[in-house]
Amino acid sequence: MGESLNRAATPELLHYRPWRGEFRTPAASIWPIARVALTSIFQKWMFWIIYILGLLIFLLFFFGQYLLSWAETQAGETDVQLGGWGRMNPRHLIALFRGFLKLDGSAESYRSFFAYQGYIVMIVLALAGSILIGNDLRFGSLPYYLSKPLSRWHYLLGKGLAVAVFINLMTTLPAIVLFAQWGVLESWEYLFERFDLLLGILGYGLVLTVTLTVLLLATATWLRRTVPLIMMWTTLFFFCRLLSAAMVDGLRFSPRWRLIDLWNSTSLIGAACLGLDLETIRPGNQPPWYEAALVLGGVSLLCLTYLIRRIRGVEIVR
Amino acid sequence: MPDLLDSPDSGRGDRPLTAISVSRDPKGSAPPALPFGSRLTEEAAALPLLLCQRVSKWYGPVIGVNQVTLELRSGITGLVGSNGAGKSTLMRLITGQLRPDLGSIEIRGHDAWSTSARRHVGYCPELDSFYEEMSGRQFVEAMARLYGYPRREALDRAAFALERVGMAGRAERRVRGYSKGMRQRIKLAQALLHDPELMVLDEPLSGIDPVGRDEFVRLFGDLASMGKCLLISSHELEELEKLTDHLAIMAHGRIAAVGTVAQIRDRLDNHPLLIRIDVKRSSPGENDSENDERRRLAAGLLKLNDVVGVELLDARPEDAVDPVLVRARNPQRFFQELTRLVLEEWYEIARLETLDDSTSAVLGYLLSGRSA
Amino acid sequence: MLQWEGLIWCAAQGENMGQSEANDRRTTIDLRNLSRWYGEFQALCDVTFQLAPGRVGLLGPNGAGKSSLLKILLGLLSPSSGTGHVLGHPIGVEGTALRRAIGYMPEADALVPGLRGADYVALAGELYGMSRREAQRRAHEVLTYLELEDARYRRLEEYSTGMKQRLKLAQALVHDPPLLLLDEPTSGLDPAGREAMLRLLLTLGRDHNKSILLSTHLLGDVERVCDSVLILHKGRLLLQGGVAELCRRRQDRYRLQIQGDATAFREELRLEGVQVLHDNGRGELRVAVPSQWVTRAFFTLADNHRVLLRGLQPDDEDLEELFHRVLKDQT
Amino acid sequence: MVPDYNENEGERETVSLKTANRSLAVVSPLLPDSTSGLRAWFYLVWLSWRRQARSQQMVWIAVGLLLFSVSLVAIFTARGAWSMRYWRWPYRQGPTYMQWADEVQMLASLPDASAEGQGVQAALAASVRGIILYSGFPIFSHWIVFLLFLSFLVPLFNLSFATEALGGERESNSLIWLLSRPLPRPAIYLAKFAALLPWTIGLTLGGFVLLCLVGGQSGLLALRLYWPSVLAATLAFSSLFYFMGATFRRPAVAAIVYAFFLEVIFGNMPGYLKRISIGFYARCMMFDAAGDFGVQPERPEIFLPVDGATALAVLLGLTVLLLGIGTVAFSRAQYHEVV
Repeated sequence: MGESLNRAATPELLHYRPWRGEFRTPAASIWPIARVALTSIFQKWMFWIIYILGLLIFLLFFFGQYLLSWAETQAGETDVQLGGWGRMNPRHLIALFRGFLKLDGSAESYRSFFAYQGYIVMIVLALAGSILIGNDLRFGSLPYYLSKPLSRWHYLLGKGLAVAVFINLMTTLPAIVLFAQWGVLESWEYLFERFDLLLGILGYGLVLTVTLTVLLLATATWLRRTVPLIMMWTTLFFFCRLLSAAMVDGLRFSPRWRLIDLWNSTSLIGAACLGLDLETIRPGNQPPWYEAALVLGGVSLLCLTYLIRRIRGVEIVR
Repeated sequence: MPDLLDSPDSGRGDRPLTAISVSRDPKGSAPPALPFGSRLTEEAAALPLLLCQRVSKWYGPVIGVNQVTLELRSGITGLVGSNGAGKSTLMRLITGQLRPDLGSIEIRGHDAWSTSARRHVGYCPELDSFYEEMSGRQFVEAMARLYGYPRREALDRAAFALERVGMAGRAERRVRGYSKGMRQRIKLAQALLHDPELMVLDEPLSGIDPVGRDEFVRLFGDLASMGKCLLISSHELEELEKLTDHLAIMAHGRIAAVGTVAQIRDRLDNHPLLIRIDVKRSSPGENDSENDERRRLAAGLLKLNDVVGVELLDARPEDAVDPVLVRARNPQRFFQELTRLVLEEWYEIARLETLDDSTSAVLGYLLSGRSA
Repeated sequence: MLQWEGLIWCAAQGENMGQSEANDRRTTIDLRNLSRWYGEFQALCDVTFQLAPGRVGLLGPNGAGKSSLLKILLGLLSPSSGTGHVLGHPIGVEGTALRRAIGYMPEADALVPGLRGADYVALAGELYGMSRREAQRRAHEVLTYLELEDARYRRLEEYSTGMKQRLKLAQALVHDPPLLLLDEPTSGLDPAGREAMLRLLLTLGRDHNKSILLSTHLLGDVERVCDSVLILHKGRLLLQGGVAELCRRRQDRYRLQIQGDATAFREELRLEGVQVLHDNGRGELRVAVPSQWVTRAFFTLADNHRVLLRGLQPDDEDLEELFHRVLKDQT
Repeated sequence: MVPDYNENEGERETVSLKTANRSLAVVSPLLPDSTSGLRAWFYLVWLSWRRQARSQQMVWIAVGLLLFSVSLVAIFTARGAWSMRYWRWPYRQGPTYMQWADEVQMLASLPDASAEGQGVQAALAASVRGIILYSGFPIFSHWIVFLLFLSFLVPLFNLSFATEALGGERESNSLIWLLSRPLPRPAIYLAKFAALLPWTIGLTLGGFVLLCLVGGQSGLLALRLYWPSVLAATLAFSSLFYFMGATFRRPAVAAIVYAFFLEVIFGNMPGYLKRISIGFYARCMMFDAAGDFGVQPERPEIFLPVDGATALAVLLGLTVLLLGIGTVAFSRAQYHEVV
């Protein structure tokens, strides 16, 4: 009887409609997961502050290249006064700047850009890791994802794709912009003659993407909480860097110790991709690139093994 | 006649349902029992336990609580209302977790935000997180010691509180592995520790199985009979009805009505009471006499002063009863006259049921009437 | 056995839907000797049952194994022993096809922070394997149906509890599954919201032929929506059957609502041979009457003792009493 | 045994109270005499301290890092790596510096040199030898204390424990249990800080002691000279990151941006901009303490150090200031997401 009263109240104009259609393969859900992960990070103001800090380095290179090539066309032959230090030919001065920042469109320029981005990429990834995996645990999104017809691999691949996008957004993409800028500023031939550089940039980006993504996913699934993740991540990228500097530069140990600095190792492989000679890399005394590749490969493999065991063995769902 | 309903307010339905405060004492004139180990000065006892005066609270541009006035002295009060009506915000304000933007909240004369007010209040929050690595007992003991009791006394109080909520045997397991019901019990135990006069319980019944709910309802009744004042928010109106009929109804951040369900219902004069009466067929199978019986009843009912309308409902032929639906004002007089009618006219009534005087029906009328 | 193998094969091939649907009509869920251990703790113990399509309530005290059962049906947990099929898909083997046939509404919030309502449901559609555009279109359709029309473009953080629950139902419905697994769909809902949710579930089940497995603590939900019930206790299946058949009919019991001082009235009832079983102290009495009792006697007594009889209902056993009775038999 | 109020018992109590010369009206309303705010506060300190230990991953990573650094330093010490004695020139291939010094002396002792020349040569060789032998302390200072310890371990330990103290409670929604007790909010803030200090000071100062003890002679000297600056820096970092925990929604990320980005950038900027970094003052204190032992900024005219007393005053003042601001902010904060 109560039911009849309720019924009278709301005439149902819009009926439920069934749906019939083709389902796609579960692999198609990787991109939606990544897309959502990306949007959730793009909504954080903290991310944008860090990203802008990272962009500063890019802008330094970008406008540095531009200003120097502009200055070259403007510079006369007369010497200019430099504070109280003496006089100097502006062309020498420009050459000095170019030498210092390597703003000369050479392979060295891109390698140093990648290397300078290290800190900021590291911080962004610590943030991303704690949001991508940590948030799902904190807000209980995991049952939502895993009750859908996709395996845990698809879930992790989706998250990994998002991480990869961040890494490339901060490294490869600006490097390509710098490459194009140099072509526009100097000569169009540069773009074709030094096509190998573009391939090198892409290779460098690929190395970074693969190793860092796997590493981040493994550490984030292992540690889950923000603070331990940040501790581990800073240890990997600051402590190891300081340690390797102390060992090799300070205490004159074997240059092989530099291999524990993962960012430096990616830099070595990147240099090899760009076709650079080891001698040009600062700080000096670097181990050969294939040793770095071996270390990074080993680390990635270790992380992958951990991920596989983790996914097979333990229930993620509480 | 019971004087509960003969309050001067009843019957005047055009009066707007503003926030009126009704304090209620289940034991009439008996003085409220005092908590263990505490003595009230005369003045303090005269102050209302909880006094909210024109309290408003915003979250940014969103208003959470809008000029709420509420006074509580003892007994159980149910705080009901739809999701987002501001119940939790009001409870957070009372327990000093939030500060009102306008108005004042006093607990025995202390500002609710102050430390001294919190000694009088036990709070069972809605959220569901603890120090998960502790066992239930460790958690409650830690909470007891944070009140500043000596170690020995804190342990005793924790043990007692756990006993009260029926967790004494299960308190050694880690909170991490507790079910929702056990978590609710632990939450309640920590609110009992310092034997507060006022207990503010936010959704204490949600997620508990029927067996546990019965235990809780009994426990709340015991607490109230010990002289505690309980403010309980719940969506489970059936359970709340078992516990109390004194309600504060919130809607859109405001208190729409305070009082017993019957008081509130009687003031809803624009919604006549809907009553279902099943009358037994005098001799089953004979169509004429069957119609005769309920038509006779309907005609008799229509003659009553308070009846607004009568509706004959169709019954299934296999049932031996015919339902009649009556709408009537002034329930008091209507039921008196119905009794007289039944006795005089010799009806055999199989069922007499008021369909819309339950808490949920009252709530539905009140809230839908407001928003329309 | 041969028949099951054939079914598995059909599901794997993703064709010949006619046959599998024909089978669906007979059983939605078929579990045999299912057990699940968490270390030493046994969450499910030798559970065996078959369910025909329909609306089924899953009842049990806290920790009875309801959530574990739902997760096993969904393929999120694997059973420690035993076998089972859901809509012809074996559990624990074929996750993808199984989960496509199920809409799951988890108990916890399970939100993705930062999304808008429509995006959230569309994402669920995409994850189920719908194309992006189709998922978006369907998301709007489902949200409209669930009366979340106005809230579609709000962020999930701003949703109230009632809206969150309906949103969770929306994401379970987006791909139009034949089976819905609902874990506490009305918890935290206000009465109006709960009524609306139950009405939706009833309509979905009755008019749109969705099979529903509804796990809840609120027995009223089951009474309102379901036509049969499963009661679990400590991992064991205690009772399975239709709600109407299980509840006892009692001709001799009445529930009375009295207004006024009932002491004398009760006394008189006792003298007349009526047994007062329960008095809640606020005027509600449950009584057992002797045979040949006429209800008019209640009115007479009430009139004599100047109390008002406001309610009189036959007191058949309801689900709550059934539940308590079954649990009591167990212990 | 607790709440059941008994009329007679209450009367007996009042009687006994009256004999104790306290009238009924004086007894504080409703407050059982057995509670004590101070006791509650100390228990809160103890509870918070214990709860920090419960976040095990964090503690293990911190201890692991410390032990790793200590064992590395121990290995270096065992190999005598602190002095330049075993350094080779040309890099890693030629003879060691000591061999060079011996070489020089051998050259000097050639018979055809004059006696004066021989004397000068001998003195020169001895002083070179001395410099080489005692180069341990500056090397230890620069690489271990400044680089590894002050710019990594100290910020990291403080960051993780201090942001977790309040931020962790906020993240896990358990702050409500403290806020609903009858404890004044400033007391809660200070208690959690007091509970935090044993962890951060223990890890930084204790870690420093360990590092120095295994660092041999140079380490002992470093310990004697540097411990006040390590302590002061710890206090300042702790109070800063703790304050971040009370205000930011993601304090750990904000703190890492500060500690490993802003500190690095500002700390190495020329001019006065670096004076807003905590690490700068800690280094100034160290330079001031160890100036006599040859440890100084590489380019004082760019580094522009302040003297040790000022640096100490700044660090302590900062600690007190941040604590004060934090206490006020926490007392007024209404944690919507928590309650």
